[in-house]
Amino acid sequence: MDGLLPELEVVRKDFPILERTLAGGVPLVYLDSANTSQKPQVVIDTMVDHLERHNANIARAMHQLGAESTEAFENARDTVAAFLNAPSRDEVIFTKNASEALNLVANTLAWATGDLAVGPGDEVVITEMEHHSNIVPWQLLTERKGATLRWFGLTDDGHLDLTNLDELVNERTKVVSLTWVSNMLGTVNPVARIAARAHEVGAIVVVDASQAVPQLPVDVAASGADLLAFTGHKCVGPTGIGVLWGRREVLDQLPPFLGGGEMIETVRMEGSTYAGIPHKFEAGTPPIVEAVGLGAALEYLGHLGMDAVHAHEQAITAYALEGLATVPGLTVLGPTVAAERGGAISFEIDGVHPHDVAQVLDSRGVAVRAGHHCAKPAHARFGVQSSTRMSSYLYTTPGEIDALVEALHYTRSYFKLG
Amino acid sequence: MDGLLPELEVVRKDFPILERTLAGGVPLVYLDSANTSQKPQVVIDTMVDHLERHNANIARAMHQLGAESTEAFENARDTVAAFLNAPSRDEVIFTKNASEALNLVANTLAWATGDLAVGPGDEVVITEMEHHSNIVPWQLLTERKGATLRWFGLTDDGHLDLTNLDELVNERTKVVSLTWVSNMLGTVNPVARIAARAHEVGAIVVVDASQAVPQLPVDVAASGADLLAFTGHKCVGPTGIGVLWGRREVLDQLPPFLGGGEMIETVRMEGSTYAGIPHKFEAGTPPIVEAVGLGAALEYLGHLGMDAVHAHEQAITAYALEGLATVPGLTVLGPTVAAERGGAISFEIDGVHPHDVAQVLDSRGVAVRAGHHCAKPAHARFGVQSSTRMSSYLYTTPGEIDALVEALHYTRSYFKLG
Amino acid sequence: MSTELDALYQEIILDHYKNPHHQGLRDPFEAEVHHVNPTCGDEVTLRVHLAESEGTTVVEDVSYDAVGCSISQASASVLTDLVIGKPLDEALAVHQEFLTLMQGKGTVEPDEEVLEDGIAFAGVAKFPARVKCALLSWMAWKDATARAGTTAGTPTEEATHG
Amino acid sequence: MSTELDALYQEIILDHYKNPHHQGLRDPFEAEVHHVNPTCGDEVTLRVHLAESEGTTVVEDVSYDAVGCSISQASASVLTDLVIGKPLDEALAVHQEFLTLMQGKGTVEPDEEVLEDGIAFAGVAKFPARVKCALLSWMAWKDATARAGTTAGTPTEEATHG
Ligand SMILES: Cc1ncc(COP(=O)(O)O)c(C=O)c1O
Ligand SMILES: Cc1ncc(COP(=O)(O)O)c(C=O)c1O
Repeated sequence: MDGLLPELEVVRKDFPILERTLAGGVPLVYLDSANTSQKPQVVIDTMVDHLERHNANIARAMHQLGAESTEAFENARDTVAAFLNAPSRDEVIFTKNASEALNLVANTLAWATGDLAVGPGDEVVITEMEHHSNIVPWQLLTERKGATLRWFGLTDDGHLDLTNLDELVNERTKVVSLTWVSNMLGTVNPVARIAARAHEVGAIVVVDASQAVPQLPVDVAASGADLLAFTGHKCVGPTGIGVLWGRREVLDQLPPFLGGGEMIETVRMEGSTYAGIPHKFEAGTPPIVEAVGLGAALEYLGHLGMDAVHAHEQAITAYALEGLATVPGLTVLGPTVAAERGGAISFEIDGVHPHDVAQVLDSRGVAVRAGHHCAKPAHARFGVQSSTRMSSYLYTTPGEIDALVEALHYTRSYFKLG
Repeated sequence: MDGLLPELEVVRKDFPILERTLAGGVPLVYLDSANTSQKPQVVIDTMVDHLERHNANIARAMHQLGAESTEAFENARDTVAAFLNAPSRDEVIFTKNASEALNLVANTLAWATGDLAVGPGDEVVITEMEHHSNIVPWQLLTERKGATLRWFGLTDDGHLDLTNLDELVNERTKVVSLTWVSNMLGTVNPVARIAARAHEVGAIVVVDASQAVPQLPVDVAASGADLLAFTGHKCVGPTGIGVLWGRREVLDQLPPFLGGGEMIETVRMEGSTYAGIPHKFEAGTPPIVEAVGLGAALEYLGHLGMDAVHAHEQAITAYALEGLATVPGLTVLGPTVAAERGGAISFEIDGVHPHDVAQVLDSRGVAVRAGHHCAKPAHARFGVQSSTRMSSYLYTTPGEIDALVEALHYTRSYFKLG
Repeated sequence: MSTELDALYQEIILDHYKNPHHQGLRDPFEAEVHHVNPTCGDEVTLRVHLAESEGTTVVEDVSYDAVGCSISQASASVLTDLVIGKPLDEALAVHQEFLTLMQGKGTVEPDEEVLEDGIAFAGVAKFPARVKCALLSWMAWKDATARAGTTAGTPTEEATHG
Repeated sequence: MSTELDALYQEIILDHYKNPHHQGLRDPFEAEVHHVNPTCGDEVTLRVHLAESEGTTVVEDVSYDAVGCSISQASASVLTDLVIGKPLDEALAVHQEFLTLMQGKGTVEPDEEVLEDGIAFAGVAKFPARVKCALLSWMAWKDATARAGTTAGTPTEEATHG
């Protein structure tokens, strides 16, 4: 098959969990990578080495372990900056996950003054295909500040409906926040086009790149984003670490988020002044070993090459779409052309509830997700309450897609759908 | 020496980093545990096993790996609840560190309505010995809501000055937030007494237990705290994980903090409803492997016994205080009686700046902290700008204290102080 | 592997799923609640109608409208079979018995006398992720019953609660 | 280990530490800044006085008040020796040279012609945690000079900036 990662079997050996067998001795077929990705040995080993040999608090610790730990942590920031093509390493802020990164923005906007302040009459625009983590923060912000939340609708084939772009994004718009790649529909959104319109009216653009960074070459400088969030655990890194990248001018204007150690310049009981970016937004002991793990993860991806990872994803996705089309009564939600989408494919099967699909699949070792995938509004838009989602990644083989498709046929027969 | 952990040498073998040698082949003498503690092998191994064999997202993932990961994560919550003697596991909220836990409280109070609302005329009371992470959040809250920040002063011997307790904590007081054990002065504060007064006037009590949980048996139910925060990396757990415990009635009254996946009940574009505790405060993918690591850490501590850990700390602290007293020109900041304090001892040496002390010590493998230890106001109170701090933990030996004291004598001679 | 699966998807469960009993929302009722499983989005709207008969409170009717998987749907159906017509005390005892079974991680032996078709859910207790599905309507019933008790006789529309 | 340490604590550094040059805050000045090393709390308040002489700007005076370790104190003293009396262009070139030395992780060979006593800081570059100490007053001077440039002739009290 064209486009697969070269030496896929060798790559798979990097991921210890892929050797696991499950109940009944069934091998694992992991198709839940949009939920969280598996970790290569080098990420785990880097974290272990840090914990066993270099563990110390950072910045504040001046001894040798402290210097080593600080260097490892700050190197991870350099790695992230390079991976995203960020103009400056200071624009890379470590958070605990993508959700915190998005909330950091919405939350500090609630206290912003000047140009960025959000108040009555102002509008924030999101889309109907957002993950809850890019909906709820904006609901909280607009409710609390008396502003208005608006959103792009979706077309029947799972794209953003941009027919009212110019009306929706207007002089009242302060923020446009949207996902680059949908975790439910798979859709890849035209971020640059929407960003161009947003900038025309002076709005800032927040991009949720949680599903983009694992799958696509991401260049923040070229993306049109003013702020961009992603999460470590979906791109072969550990949990407990996420990233907010932001243009310096925007970050400088935002007030602090959490207060505490490391984010200060000076503290007196009567009042404090704050450090510059990135530290201003990193209160307390950061997720040190997690950042170090994320650095190793992005280096691993860089080594494979994001173009190659993307080509693999496209090849597997195309193959999966073909396979799914052979299952009677199966409907894919979202674009049915691989080129228009990422690797998460949600679908319904007539007559079997997604939980039950997932359960039967699981009994055959095939791990998929069932439910609303933290995208209830997108499900509601398509008149369904939940769906089954398969999501591949760089270690997914065509054979695993075959196993999925076969298990889906079996599911139908198990529930006596002929 | 009385009080030391039985089989201390065996315990030390649990911590791989303690075998490290530093530049020049010098063995590590780690006396910076109040900054971050070292990790036993069992914590590292538990994390590795999770990443290599059970890694999956939690709650939302219904497959076998998902069930395993969820169970490991939720077991960690049970472990924390049991360790703290929390009335309910639902009262245990995972955060990324203590700073986030404290900010969670201050931040949600900014949006609270009803009894907990903080506004003009209301007062928040802290102390002059707080870590910046328990100062800045309250400065931000009171500044933003037009309330007043007040604080307990300190006596010359490093205790809280409680002479004006009844005036300071009065009917206008909404929150009293204080540290249980000071990370700079070492002082153990009379939390229950202050909490009793706070409850008399209807204020809620927030306790920063970042230095208490590693060192003392902590019983939240008996402590007087309504909310209590600590951080994983100081109690032999990993970075990236902290805990907020809170009484259900208080947590139920607080509005949500970060919005996103897992903290919702239902999401529509027009508005959302939120899950009950603890999930209401855990937006997004939590620090899964970190919580699992923290669980292993607290089990490790429980296995040693917190009474034994505390006795060890007291013995080492007493021995260290004796040793430090032999160094000419050395002044300890804070109580000089082990029974009144925890294991962090900050001091000054006439004629040598703390950075220079730490540097010479480091050249001999002795790792201490120099600076303001994120407690600038406490330093200012004692008219110093910075200090050197040694901090021991359960793996510290009397021999390490000897090495410190010897290195301090050497420091004086290096800087030609006779 | 199919044996594992068959332990979960007992014939009885699939029957109730395909032909749910007492489905639909009916009048009269003293309390209506709406419960959601936030993890997967399964939902149930459930009404309770209690009546006084010879000094004891009786569960006159339980009606519901539910979206969800086979386990959650079948469980709602079995619930109604078990509680409708019973004195409230007895119904609550059945509820407790079902709860104990579901939270037993597969170690509790179900009592067919009490749980009737409910014993088919014994296999579900081994699948932690599905226990929530099985309990959704039971929790809703408990909640609605508590509310009906306090507002007995006055039909209400209750706020969403999970 | 003492050799490592001696490389850091060069005699020249300890001399400047004990007897700092140009210490104290003096008038006149066009800009005053206050810089802090947030990690350790070291602080410096620094004033710059520029003058025009035959068409070029000259660093007439740099005065300061600093609290900090031997490295940060000595570095302030060396800074003043190096820049006071120099044309601004030349002083900025010295600044750049010192910066390059400090950020070179110990790989840069210092030029004694340019840096004079400043070459003693070559050893500091090998201690990443101390580089900030050595640079504190240099960064403050750069900042103050930039501000003095824009407000030349009007002495100002500037806000804290780190
Ligand atoms: C007393 C005290 N409070 C709060 C903190 C903050 O902990 P963290 O940095 O893990 O958020 C610390 C440690 O840095 C501390 O010692
Ligand atoms: C598109 C999208 N945004 C945001 C998130 C939230 O990421 P996290 O849960 O790591 O905060 C996810 C994944 O859960 C996602 O797929």
